[in-house]
Amino acid sequence: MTTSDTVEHATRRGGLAGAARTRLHQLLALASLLVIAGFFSAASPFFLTYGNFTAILFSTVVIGTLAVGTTLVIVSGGIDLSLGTGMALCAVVAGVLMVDLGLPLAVGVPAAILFGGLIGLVNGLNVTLLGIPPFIATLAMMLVAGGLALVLSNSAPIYFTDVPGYLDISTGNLVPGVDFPNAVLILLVAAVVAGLVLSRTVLGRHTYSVGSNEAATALSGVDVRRVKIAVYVIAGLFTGLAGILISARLGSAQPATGMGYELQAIAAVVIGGTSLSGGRGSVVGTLIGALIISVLNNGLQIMSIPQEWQNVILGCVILVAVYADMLRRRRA
Amino acid sequence: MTTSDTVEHATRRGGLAGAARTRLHQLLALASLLVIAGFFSAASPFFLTYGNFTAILFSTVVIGTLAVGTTLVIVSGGIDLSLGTGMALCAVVAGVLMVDLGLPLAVGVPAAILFGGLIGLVNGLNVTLLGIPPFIATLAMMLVAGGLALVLSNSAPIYFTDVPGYLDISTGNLVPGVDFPNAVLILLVAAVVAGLVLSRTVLGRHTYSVGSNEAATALSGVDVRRVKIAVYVIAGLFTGLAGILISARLGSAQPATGMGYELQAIAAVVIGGTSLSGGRGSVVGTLIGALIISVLNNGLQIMSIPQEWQNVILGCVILVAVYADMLRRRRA
Amino acid sequence: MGGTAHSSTDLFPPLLDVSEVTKSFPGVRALAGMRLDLRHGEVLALVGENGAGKSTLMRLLSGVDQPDTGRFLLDGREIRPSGPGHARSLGIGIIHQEFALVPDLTVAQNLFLGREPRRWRWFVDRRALDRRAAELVDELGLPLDPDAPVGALSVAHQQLVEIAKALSHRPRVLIMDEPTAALDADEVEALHALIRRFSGPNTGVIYISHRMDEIRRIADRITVIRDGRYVATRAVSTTSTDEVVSLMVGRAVPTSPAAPPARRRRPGPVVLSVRGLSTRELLRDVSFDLHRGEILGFAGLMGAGRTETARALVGADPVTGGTIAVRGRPVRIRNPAEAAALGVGYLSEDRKRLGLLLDHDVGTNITLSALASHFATAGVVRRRAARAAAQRYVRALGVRTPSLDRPVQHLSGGNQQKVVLARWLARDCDVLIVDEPTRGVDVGAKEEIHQLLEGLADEGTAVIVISSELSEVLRLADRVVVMSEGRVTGVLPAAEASQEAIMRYATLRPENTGTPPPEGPPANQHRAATAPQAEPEHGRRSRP
Amino acid sequence: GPGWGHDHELPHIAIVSKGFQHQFWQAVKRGAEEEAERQGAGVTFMGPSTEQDIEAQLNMLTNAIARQPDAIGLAALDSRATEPLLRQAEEAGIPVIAFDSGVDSEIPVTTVATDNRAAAALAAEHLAGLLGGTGTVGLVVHDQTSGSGVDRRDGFLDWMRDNAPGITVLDPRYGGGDQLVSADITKALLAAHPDLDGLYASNEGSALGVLRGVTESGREDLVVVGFDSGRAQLDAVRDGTLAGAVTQDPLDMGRQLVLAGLAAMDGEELPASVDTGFHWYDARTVDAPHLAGVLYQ
Ligand SMILES: Nc1ncnc2c1ncn2[C@@H]1O[C@H](COP(=O)(O)OP(=O)(O)OP(=O)(O)O)[C@@H](O)[C@H]1O
Ligand SMILES: Nc1ncnc2c1ncn2[C@@H]1O[C@H](COP(=O)(O)OP(=O)(O)OP(=O)(O)O)[C@@H](O)[C@H]1O
Ligand SMILES: [Mg+2]
Ligand SMILES: [Mg+2]
Repeated sequence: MTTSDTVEHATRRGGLAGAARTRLHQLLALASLLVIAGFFSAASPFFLTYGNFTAILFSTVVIGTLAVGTTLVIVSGGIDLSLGTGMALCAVVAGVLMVDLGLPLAVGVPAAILFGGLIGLVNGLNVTLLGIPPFIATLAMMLVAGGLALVLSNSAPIYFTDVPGYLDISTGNLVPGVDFPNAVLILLVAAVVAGLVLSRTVLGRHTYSVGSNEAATALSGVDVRRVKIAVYVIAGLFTGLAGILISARLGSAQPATGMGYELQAIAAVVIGGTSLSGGRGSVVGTLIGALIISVLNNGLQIMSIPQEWQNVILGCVILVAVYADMLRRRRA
Repeated sequence: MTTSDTVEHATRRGGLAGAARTRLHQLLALASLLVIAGFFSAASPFFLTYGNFTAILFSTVVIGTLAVGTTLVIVSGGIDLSLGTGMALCAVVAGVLMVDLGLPLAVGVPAAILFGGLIGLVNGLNVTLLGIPPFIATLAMMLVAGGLALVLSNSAPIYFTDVPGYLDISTGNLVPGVDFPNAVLILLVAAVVAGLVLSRTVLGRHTYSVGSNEAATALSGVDVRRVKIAVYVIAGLFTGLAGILISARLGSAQPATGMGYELQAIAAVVIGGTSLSGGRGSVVGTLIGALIISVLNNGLQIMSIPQEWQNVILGCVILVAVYADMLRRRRA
Repeated sequence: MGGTAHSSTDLFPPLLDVSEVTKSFPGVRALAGMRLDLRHGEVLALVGENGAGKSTLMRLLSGVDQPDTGRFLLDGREIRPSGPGHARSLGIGIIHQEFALVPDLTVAQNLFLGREPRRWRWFVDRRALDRRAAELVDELGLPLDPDAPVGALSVAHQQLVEIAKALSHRPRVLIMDEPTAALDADEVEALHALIRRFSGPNTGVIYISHRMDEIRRIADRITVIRDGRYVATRAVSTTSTDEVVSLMVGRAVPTSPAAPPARRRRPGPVVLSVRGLSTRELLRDVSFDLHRGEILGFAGLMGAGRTETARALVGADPVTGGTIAVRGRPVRIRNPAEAAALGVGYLSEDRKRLGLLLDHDVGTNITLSALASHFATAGVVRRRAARAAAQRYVRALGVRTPSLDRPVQHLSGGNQQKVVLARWLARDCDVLIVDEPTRGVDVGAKEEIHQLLEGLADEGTAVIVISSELSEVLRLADRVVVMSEGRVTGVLPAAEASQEAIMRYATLRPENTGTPPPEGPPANQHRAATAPQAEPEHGRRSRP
Repeated sequence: GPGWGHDHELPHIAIVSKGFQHQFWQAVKRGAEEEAERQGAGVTFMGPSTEQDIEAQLNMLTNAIARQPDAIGLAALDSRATEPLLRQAEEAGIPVIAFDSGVDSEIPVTTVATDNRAAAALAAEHLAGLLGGTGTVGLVVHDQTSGSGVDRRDGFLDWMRDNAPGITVLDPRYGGGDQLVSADITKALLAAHPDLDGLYASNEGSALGVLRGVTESGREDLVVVGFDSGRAQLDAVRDGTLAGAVTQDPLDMGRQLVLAGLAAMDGEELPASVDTGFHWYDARTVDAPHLAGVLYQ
């Protein structure tokens, strides 16, 4: 559309109230998701099976967890590049605590998640106290965390084979016999929590506000610093959780795995309709965004499209999906 | 600093004029660069040698070229994630044209660079006509270009061994005998051009305006769409140039080399003092930012710091460097 | 002066006593020993030229900035507002001159931002929030939908939200920094009614405005500030507008006669003719003609669609119907760039959101529109020429700035307004549409701007003045287009234009009335005849 | 610790590898450091984080030369790209020892390497044997462009094409050596080809990923052969989920590299190439003494 619409949008978009707007937009994203899934179901008999269904959900878990956590950061107008390596570091920390130090599950898991929160805290302080742009602050953290993961693990994976019950965190089934991995349940629960924080709490409200107009929010007497620190800490906690989930699935903490995950997570958030300039977005949208990505990956694999073509198609579909959304959103 | 200072800072910084401010800030970034270089010179006898000096410059060329090109995009408030894989694709295209089709240098090189411009054009149209957020539009392009690079090259490197003079583009020396790689000269020339465009031309001024307040710029009778398309095309042309430079250095077009370069390039831009929210920045700053990164990499390796520690230190130094800048900038 | 004001007050300390306040910004001394005292139950008007330091003082009182020196006494007790929240808890409420609203939040959410009613400590009690927002809006009788996102409201509506926000926590000292700048006559009346209702024996209002008539109506006393210094305090009853103005500017200046006969201008052929312009939202079949060298006023109540008309005209908003002819040639304008290329410029009513490049310097802001057409050869900026021109306009419009290189965000509101105006003067269009051109501009500067617009018209530029200040419209316009609910309900020649006549058309419910054909004798017969030969002569300047 | 600006007295070998994070390279590093310790020499070891970072490797090699070591060990990601730098090293009088994969250049005084293709062929041979020469097999390869990825893929494909007419080979999938990605690819592969009988994974990360995918989709009947060792793969071989794997001998590679380096700086005559070999191991042989030194944890 012409730039004049950019002008116009700033104001017209208002036609709908924030909440309602977001809700609507989720439906639209959902529509894209269903269209894509529908296509694959038609194209391959193997796509629409319960086994593959859980496979897709399972493959969404790690990116999904990271994406949900970072949604708050992005809504507040920030960004977090330290998700990927931060996750690896948390996984390694979990390994050090439970394998090397032999701490019990009940201690090690919370500790590793809290460690993620610590990473987030450092990011938050760098952004607020030192006033370093989020991109740089978290880029630096990305490098530091990646390095520390290697240092703490002597660049070798740490295996959880001897930590009873650890693997079940991801791969076990709550209802024995019913093949539905716990990791998926955990993601859903975590997403619900994040969703409530963002949509129902004062913190969430202020997160939108800061992302939309930081100065005005400050003038209204909101402690913007506190809000920002909080969202980075939350993102950090989710990073920690992701570290637990991935290492529990792989059965080991892989110090070198994680780089690059941050971009996928951010992509999921943006595809889910959260604006990188802040002030708008939702956790549900993010989940849908993450699902769109993994459905595409899975479907293309199943149709055994030559892999070099898969990225090409993935890219085009993302474009189309987002564009379709925008069109419908404008109609709305 | 309380958030009322966010208001404060906005104003403090105002103490200095826009242009003067940027110029000053470049000096500050330069200071960080010198401090770091000074440290390494003291720490290792091998750092401050002509050979190593050119080595550092040489290792800056590719990231530097990408960063300079994308500076305009970022100043205009956009972002370009397709730099890395776009570069790979352009390199492959160069290979296809000159090796497979046997076209002469004089045709192949410009063609490959123009192809980069084409990638940029597509990005620009997606952002303006379709109104897709730059992050997504270029993320999609990143995937598409990466895939196409593999497709066009059958996932195998294309060697330029039989293209006379191609390697000299990067590794040759303009002044025979004097060991100063052409690639560095090319980067400098390209940077000067980009710098002039940004600081002296109408397009450049409008780029700043769009980045600062798009709606206001549009209402002031500036064709914002044109400006945006132009900056993406320019970034694309630099992507093409980078593709030439890297393939001429490696002696081959590596279809898979490029992913990840975009983040480094963006980092260089931001470390150079260009704000990701647009409206402020400079090419000189970007060059310095790129140099800071490669000096760090080089110095740490020369001191043979264990590799897992190198990233940790790199991260911390970036933090400190940027923070120091901000302090000095506030003083100013 | 103020001293006597002090001693003359009763034994009780004043509600608010401000003394010896200084505040400096790099390069500027915004306040130098400023003082004032606000008595219980009074409305104190604070007046001064643009850049005098009014807003700065209020930012100190409301805790946004901290003073370099100075003392605030509330009921004799010293207060040091450390932040906006703190000031609020001390009982100081403020309506900032530049909005402090969050566009992506709804009206209700904005009203209670930072003090949301809570449930279980962490959660927003949305039911309570909605209820209290609704109550507040009703109680104040404001035409606001609590669920509408603020970003979609017109400037005027946003101003109402600010007012509601400030009143909502029952402050003892209510600061209003140019609250009526965006309001039309009725709105101002409504606001004043609110203020009277608000003020009781234990409260006080500091009222900043550049509109003397208003001040005379609402205020009890007037404190004058000049160059950051206290000048004098007068009781409204015992002073005259002329005295106040001369105190403001430091010399005697006769305020201009209400409406000098603009008839002397001899409007030429039709430059712009609009027929049946409609938009999806609001506009229905808007038609009018604009003549060379004419000033066409647009009057109407808030939300009447004047801004929308302008935006649709220059292609900022999509139109759903209608034709536009420039110099007799039918044109399709898809965006403001094309409008500018045709010599049609639009100066937005919302200088902050849709006008200024806040973080850029004065020079850049002034030359933005004309850069390509006037200050560049082969796409390369002629920097000296641009700078010189910018310097010229700064002098011509008397923009108060230490230098061209100062970021506009640090200029006072009025001076910012002059900067955006200068931007279009530099582009010298055939048709210039100015939306609320003197919003937040002091009397002196306002007069300058008025003369400037008249000068433009005399030189042959066709000017459209959208204003919510009837006096302004009456002062400037050769003809007045009155709009109501997105339709043109009347076009009055200056002779017939009066407050009453305009209000009558402005409050007309357009449903039954068709749009009256554009009047103004020269219009119809001239258009066909004169447009052709008029065309080249007008085309000259604006061809890029 | 070792590396923090090493001791300038000792003879110093700068090793530029293809990577440093993977277990394989860590094992090479360990082998080299142990041998250096024994011989009273110093080594520094660095490598790019992925096998695509050819430019990064060139920069590392440049920096290594700048430090004027007594010898350089190089595992070139793209041998032709390194040619100019090798010449620089030669001019500087620094002997270069190629390792892991050959460098087609006359400059390296010797090459300490194993044949990836032959190793992959051995894996194919065993897989074919385990399947009785019939069935459908798939590949999950760690990389589609790097030398090791291509050789380990093509070695497998070529052997199957030439020697196992009864076996259908699906086109390769690429998981970037990332366990998670490889696992999800495997599950998709299994969903699309329920008839699949065997899988081949081209490095440690891929192998572990494949095993994950197989277990998660409950197809323990599948015959999986892997590549490289590492504790997880050894355990998998022991409990039978992994039928077997081909491993190279990175520890020995590191040792030989150092020995060759020391010999080279003393100007000794060296054989054109030193083969560090590769070995097949399965549940039967995994704990056999002759492999004890080969299989790294
Ligand atoms: N944050 C700031 N940084 C630098 N200078 C400032 C800042 N805020 C205000 N100033 C300067 O202080 C002076 C007073 O500004 P202020 O906004 O108080 O004027 P004002 O009386 O409100 O004018 P107006 O009637 O136009 O609003 C002006 O010269 C302005 O440029
Ligand atoms: N800048 C704007 N951008 C988009 N829509 C606007 C803008 N300003 C107003 N609107 C919408 O158009 C409606 C008509 O308001 P508009 O501003 O055009 O009326 P107006 O006659 O100019 O009165 P005022 O300008 O005083 O609000 C407003 O109610 C608002 O919803
Ligand atoms: Mg003011
Ligand atoms: Mg208006």
